[in-house]
Amino acid sequence: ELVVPNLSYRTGPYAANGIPYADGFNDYFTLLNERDGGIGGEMVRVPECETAYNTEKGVECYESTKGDGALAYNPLSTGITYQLIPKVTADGHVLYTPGYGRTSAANGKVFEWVFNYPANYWDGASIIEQYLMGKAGGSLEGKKIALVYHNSAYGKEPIRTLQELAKRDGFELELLPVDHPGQEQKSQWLQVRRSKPDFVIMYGWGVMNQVAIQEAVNIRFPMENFVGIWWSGSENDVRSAGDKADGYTTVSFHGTGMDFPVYGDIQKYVIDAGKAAGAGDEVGTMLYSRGMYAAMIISEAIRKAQEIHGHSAVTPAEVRDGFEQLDLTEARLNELGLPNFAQPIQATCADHGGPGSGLMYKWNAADGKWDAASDWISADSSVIDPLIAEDSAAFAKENNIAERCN
Amino acid sequence: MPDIVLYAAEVTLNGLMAGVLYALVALGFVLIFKASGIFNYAQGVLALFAALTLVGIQKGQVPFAHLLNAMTGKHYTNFPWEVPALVAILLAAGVMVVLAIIIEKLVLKHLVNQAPIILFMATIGMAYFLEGFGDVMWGSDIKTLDVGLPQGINETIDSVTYNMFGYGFFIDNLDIVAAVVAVLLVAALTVFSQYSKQGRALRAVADDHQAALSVGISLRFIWILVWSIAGFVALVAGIMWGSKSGVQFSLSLIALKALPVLMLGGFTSIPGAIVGGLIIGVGEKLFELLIGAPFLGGATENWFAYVLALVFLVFRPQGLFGEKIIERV
Amino acid sequence: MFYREAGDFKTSYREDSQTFPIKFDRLRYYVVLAIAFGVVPLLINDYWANAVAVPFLIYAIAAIGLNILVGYAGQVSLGTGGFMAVGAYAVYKLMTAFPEVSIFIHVLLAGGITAAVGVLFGLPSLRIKGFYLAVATLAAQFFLVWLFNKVPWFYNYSASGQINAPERTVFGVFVTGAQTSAMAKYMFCLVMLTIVALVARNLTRGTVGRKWMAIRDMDIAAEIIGVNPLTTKLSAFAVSSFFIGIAGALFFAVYLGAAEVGEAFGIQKSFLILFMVIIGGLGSIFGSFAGAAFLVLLPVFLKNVLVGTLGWPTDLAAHIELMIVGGLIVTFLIAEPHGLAQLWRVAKEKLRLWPFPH
Amino acid sequence: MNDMSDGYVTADGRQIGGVIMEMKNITLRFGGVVAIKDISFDIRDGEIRAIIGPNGAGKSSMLNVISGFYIPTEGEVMFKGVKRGPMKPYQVARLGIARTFQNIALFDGMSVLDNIMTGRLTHMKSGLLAQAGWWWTGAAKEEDEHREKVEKIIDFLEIQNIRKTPVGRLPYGLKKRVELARALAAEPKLLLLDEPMAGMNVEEKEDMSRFILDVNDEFGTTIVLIEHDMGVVMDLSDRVVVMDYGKKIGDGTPDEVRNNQDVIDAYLGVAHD
Amino acid sequence: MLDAAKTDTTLLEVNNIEVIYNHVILVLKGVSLNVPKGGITALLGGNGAGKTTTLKAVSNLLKSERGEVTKGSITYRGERVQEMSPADLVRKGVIQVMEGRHCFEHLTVEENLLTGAYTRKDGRGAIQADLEMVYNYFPRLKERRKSQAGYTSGGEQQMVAMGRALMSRPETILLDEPSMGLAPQLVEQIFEIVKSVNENEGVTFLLAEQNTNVALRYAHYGYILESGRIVMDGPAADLRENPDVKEFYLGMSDEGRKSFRDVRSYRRRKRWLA
Ligand SMILES: Nc1ncnc2c1ncn2[C@@H]1O[C@H](COP(=O)(O)OP(=O)(O)OP(=O)(O)O)[C@@H](O)[C@H]1O
Ligand SMILES: Nc1ncnc2c1ncn2[C@@H]1O[C@H](COP(=O)(O)OP(=O)(O)OP(=O)(O)O)[C@@H](O)[C@H]1O
Ligand SMILES: [Mg+2]
Ligand SMILES: [Mg+2]
Repeated sequence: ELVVPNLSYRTGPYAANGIPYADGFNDYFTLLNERDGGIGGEMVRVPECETAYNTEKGVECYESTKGDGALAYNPLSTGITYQLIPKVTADGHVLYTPGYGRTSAANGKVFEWVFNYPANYWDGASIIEQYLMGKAGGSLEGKKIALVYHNSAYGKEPIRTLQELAKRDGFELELLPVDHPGQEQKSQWLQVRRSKPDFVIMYGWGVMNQVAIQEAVNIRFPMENFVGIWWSGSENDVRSAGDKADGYTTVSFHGTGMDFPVYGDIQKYVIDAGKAAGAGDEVGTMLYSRGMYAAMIISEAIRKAQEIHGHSAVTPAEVRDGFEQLDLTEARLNELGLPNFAQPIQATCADHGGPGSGLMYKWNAADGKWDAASDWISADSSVIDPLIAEDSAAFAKENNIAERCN
Repeated sequence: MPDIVLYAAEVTLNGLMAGVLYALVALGFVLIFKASGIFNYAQGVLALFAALTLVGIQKGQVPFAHLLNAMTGKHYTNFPWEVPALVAILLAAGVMVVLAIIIEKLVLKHLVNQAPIILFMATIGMAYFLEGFGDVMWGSDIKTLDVGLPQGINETIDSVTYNMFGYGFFIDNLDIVAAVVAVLLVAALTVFSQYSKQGRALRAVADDHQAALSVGISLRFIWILVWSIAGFVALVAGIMWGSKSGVQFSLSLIALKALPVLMLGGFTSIPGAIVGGLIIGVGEKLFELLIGAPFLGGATENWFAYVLALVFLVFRPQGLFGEKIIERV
Repeated sequence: MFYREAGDFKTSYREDSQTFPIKFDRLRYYVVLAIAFGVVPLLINDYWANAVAVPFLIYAIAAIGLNILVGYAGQVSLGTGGFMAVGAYAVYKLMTAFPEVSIFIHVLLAGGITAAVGVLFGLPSLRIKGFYLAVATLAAQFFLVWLFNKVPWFYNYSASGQINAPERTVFGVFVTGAQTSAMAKYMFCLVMLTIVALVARNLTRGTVGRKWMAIRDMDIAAEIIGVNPLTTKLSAFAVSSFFIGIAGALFFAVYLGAAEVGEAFGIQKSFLILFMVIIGGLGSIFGSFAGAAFLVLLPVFLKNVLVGTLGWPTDLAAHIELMIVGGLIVTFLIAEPHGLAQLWRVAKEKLRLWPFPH
Repeated sequence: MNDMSDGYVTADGRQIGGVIMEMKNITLRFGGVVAIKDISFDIRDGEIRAIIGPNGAGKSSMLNVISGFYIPTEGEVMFKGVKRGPMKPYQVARLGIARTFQNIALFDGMSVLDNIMTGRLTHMKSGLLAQAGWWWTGAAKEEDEHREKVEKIIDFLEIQNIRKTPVGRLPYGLKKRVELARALAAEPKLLLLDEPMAGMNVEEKEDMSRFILDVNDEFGTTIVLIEHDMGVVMDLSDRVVVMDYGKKIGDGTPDEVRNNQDVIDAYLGVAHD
Repeated sequence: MLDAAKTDTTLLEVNNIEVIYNHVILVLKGVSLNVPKGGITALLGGNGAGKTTTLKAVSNLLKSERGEVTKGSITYRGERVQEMSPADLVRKGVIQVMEGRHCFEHLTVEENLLTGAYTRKDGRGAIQADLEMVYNYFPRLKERRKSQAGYTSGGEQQMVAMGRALMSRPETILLDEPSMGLAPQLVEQIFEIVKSVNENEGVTFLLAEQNTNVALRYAHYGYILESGRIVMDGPAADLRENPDVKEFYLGMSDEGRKSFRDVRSYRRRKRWLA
């Protein structure tokens, strides 16, 4: 039996986002169990633990599940991730944080137990910038970009990157912080209305997203010029603004929508069998797909570990090897029923960060779905790699960590 | 006119509008405080619960669907009907009255004559309970709330001001509706509490539970009455805020925006709620514009509202319109 | 029948005013101490330390601190989260600036710094009273959180804005950082709690405590009797913040290890600790312990029962857990508004009379 | 009366000293309400001085002026011959002026013993740090010393058996007694009593009278007494000030006051025996 | 003075009640009394005897102080009232004037009086008329009608509390220490008011009083309560002649009233004074 705890949140201020993610995560493992009899013949158990997006509860969940032979953790919270990094390092568990968490964990030389491929916050900023550059006709010179961000560690992540990019590409960056929870954003949007930026980038979470999109609609900011990071791009965020949100764009590091063969299996083995984690109405949505993506990566890493070590009941340490040598090819994705759902990943000892690429989705209000608005875009590693090296070096120094992989 | 002045004028107007929205929430607090000396922390959750109920009724959701499904293994979600907005609002108001009756019966009745802080804590307990209850009853996903209120920029104001100053002011239609509703509510409630017999009884209860009992005021009736009204006010606030952000847990946090308003206007004054709201709304927006954003890195609104209220309080410890705190020996 | 004061005569005022005047109580108290210091450390594992014991000890410190302010001096504060943040950031700055100084001293200094901040935010209490003051203290809460979030100096310019506790030892044993053993964490916090509880007890049983209580019960009369409201209120703020600062420092350095201010020290924390104080019993040190234990254990317990034993879906369990916690709080307040401590006292009073009613 | 510059001898032969407190042309207004109108009188060392008058006459307000809680709108308060500047009530308390309150102002959450111990505040020295140390810093020792004095007062007022009871639970009359104990614990020079016997039956009033007389007698404590029971006032006091509607309408020995026609009209109704 | 015709029906009957506070403190240990219709009944006793508790037990105000009647019964017009709310009782005509004033501090004097008429349904005119009646009884209140009650003097507050009760047009008034803190002529006045209300409006009174002297002059019947038990009862005239009552409650000895100054001499002097 393989144990992959799901530290989820279905209550609290971010429940609306936590639910579809957790459902996707659970349903994918249920699918593996029901259809394939688990991974490599071992059934997967996914004990769920409610964190309410609260770090203390997150720690409690970690402590209560870790004795159970847990193979990997995916808490979907940057705060909890920071708590867990030292703990998993000491205890020997994998912490997998796709698209969130500590960005510099992409450096496997310092962070042995943490993986955040395929992309991180800084990648996201770079991808969005490149997309906007394309929209602006190839150059952002003299343009103005406003960043509306959640005034927390998470929201502040892209600032450094964007500042570097602004210097290089000659655009002006305007910072507009929004305090938790973000119900009142009049000041920020009046400011946007006045300073008329060409583009607005959003790093938000929870209710802040909905209010921001609504306010942008209200001031008639052109939706195509309003781009959110992947955490600001779920159906929930755009729906409450109605038709006017049409055109709002978000970046994602995986596909979404119902066009993937795997959904047929999920429908058949999970939902119709009455084994779905949720009501079944979230299947194929952005956050559901993301939860499923995380589950898929973890299961592939486990498979890899089984392959490397030659037995099916793998240990947490062996799963770490699986993560580190993960080789997710296009062919494998096709096999999984997820063609072009994600970019191939070839992890190494040093590279825990993946390709750092994403694609843009535009909200189609009429059909109520996300339409792809670009092909895969890769982050500009020349800007991001030095930042990662700097931050991880600082962490290594603070914690007396010797670099690996040399 | 210089640009910054025009802009400041626009920000001020929007501040006024935001203030009205805060006042809507603060009103609920004032009512209950006035009638029982209870600082009702659950007011925010009440607004959430009211909005959830409204949406649930409107969309024909099956209450407790999740619980039922978990127990029976079925898949209930919705009834095959939708309810017109107005009817749904009336039904939701009815639910709030029922809730008031239950709260009186299960909680308040047993806490007559207790210290204010105990009552305050009881309302926090209630807030927890209601939050969980609302989730179980209606689910914790985001719901869009649409009762047909206009939203978005008001074209008339935009074009009029554009013609006058060459700069169109932005005022949200929803805010205008909220302002009208708030003013009506405040006027009605002020008349009720100052000039009616029930209003007088309500203030008596706030002063001294026991003495009120001894002259034959039925605490039960007064409390049900006020909590029902407060529930209705919460419903109105829930509609306004919910239209903007969808209905979800965070809606209950608007209470935090109302507290400085309450403090500044005075816990016991209905007109104080609106005046306090306006001052806070304008104050925090202007501060953010003129000092917060340019010099302090922004996002100052949350604390500034409190600090502003605090400064007022140092000069008037009972708030602008609150009843003077009687200090005698 | 053995629970009696009869036969337990006091021959001096000192004996009469001691903490546990009844022999049996005194005995029980020593037994508890012995278990806490001698038995628990040997049995404790990661789960119990991190999920229950350490948070309990730290919250108990914070609750004692807040109880001094609210329960003894009658000044309701909702700024506890903010003050804990001061403690946390102070200890972080001290730990990184002076790595060679003992963490023990840093924690105490962090308490001292918090005390200073507390006095500053306590100044309005001279004019503002009751709920107005309670709401006013939220200004401290929001301002402090904003400040620590905004000024990079506080988090040593780290890219993420998070603070991470470096590794520190006491007598060569790690007490902070990832390598800390469950036992070390537990013992460090336990020692701190014991000191704090002792000091709090001493302060509250003498003149200082009486001044606080006098201001609480009737401030005007107290002033006419000769209590200086300025120094009395501010001393309450200082002492309370001192303890809360220590709790914040431990919470960050020993318990969490890494923290982000808005998340770890938000307004929810303020409410949580106020809850502990009130459920436990205002104006009772024992109550602070009881309240902290209750509110740390209850959710863990409920979660284990609902999810672990009954196997409910986590979200349903979480919602019902909220309902139960809320419902229990209300039930408790109705049953005994003066908290667990009073419940305990009444039980003892009954026991003393038992088996004869009245 | 003001001609007796160096005291006088009372009817029962006690020697009364010089003026220790003098109220000069005190006026006190609250918005439109004039609570005290241009009143002057003095209090002499060792005497029992009563203030009487109908309800709302301004008696309690006068006491509040003396104890520094109200600042008079006009006029001045002379204490031991010097003008008392604007002072906070707690500073006045440190001058040796203690009082009881008309609407009992005990600290409800504290035990009787603790309430009385607060009375000794002005005499206790150990500060915050000393308190924190308790045994090693001597705070415990100081506490014991004061406790001993307080116990004497407890014995004196015969409230031993309720020592540990929270005052909130006590019946009215006992509360009044505890209040007196708290005031006595301060070992005041000047003791202000605002209706100490309201709500008591005759037996209890007798007890209270005895306490008041004993305090006055043994320690030479000067006492200002407000009381509506004419029997008590006439029997206990040496001199009486009579107020009506904020004005002084009489001042003199009980006998003088009793026969003053203004006083009879305004207050007594019928001449008291 | 004692009108036999009025007193043959018992209005209020308290039957052997026990009251416990906070689940542990036993205060009343079996108190029984009868209040006849149209009479003035006095409840006398020292501090802490349980007078207030008895009155609150009748008016059902104990619950809000965490007290409860654990034994015995209370009937009004033969109907058990223990389960009724205080408001129901007021509607039935029983109102209590609480000890220690209990005014609504933030309401003006006049608003305080008007709350007394809360349960009345007989229209504005009648209420206005009664307001005038109360002002007639207490002219001082008319002067202060617009002041917040919290700022009036102790005696004025007592008048407000009395006036407020009269405003409800009650059948029975439970008066707790009406004379406390009132100037002598006002005490007489209040009792005169009690008497005239009793005689003219036929209102029944049950009053707890410390001022035994006045109480027994105006009451028809008296009960003496000591530490939770009735120790003596009888017509007021008889009680006044009882030597023990004279000694302990009236302060009279054979040679008339003794001086408060003299009490000291016959009591033992305290140890610490020696
Ligand atoms: N703080 C205040 N604000 C307004 N009016 C006040 C204040 N204090 C007292 N008064 C008024 O001043 C007058 C005198 O009040 P005071 O309490 O001194 O009367 P008193 O002589 O003690 O009467 P009693 O015998 O009834 O206690 C009263 O009419 C009272 O209403
Ligand atoms: N809320 C309470 N909790 C506990 N004990 C109480 C409470 N109220 C009263 N008691 C106790 O009940 C007893 C009777 O009190 P009660 O107030 O009835 O006396 P009383 O006869 O009215 O005295 P007084 O003349 O002083 O008003 C007292 O010993 C008192 O300590
Ligand atoms: Mg007075
Ligand atoms: Mg009484």
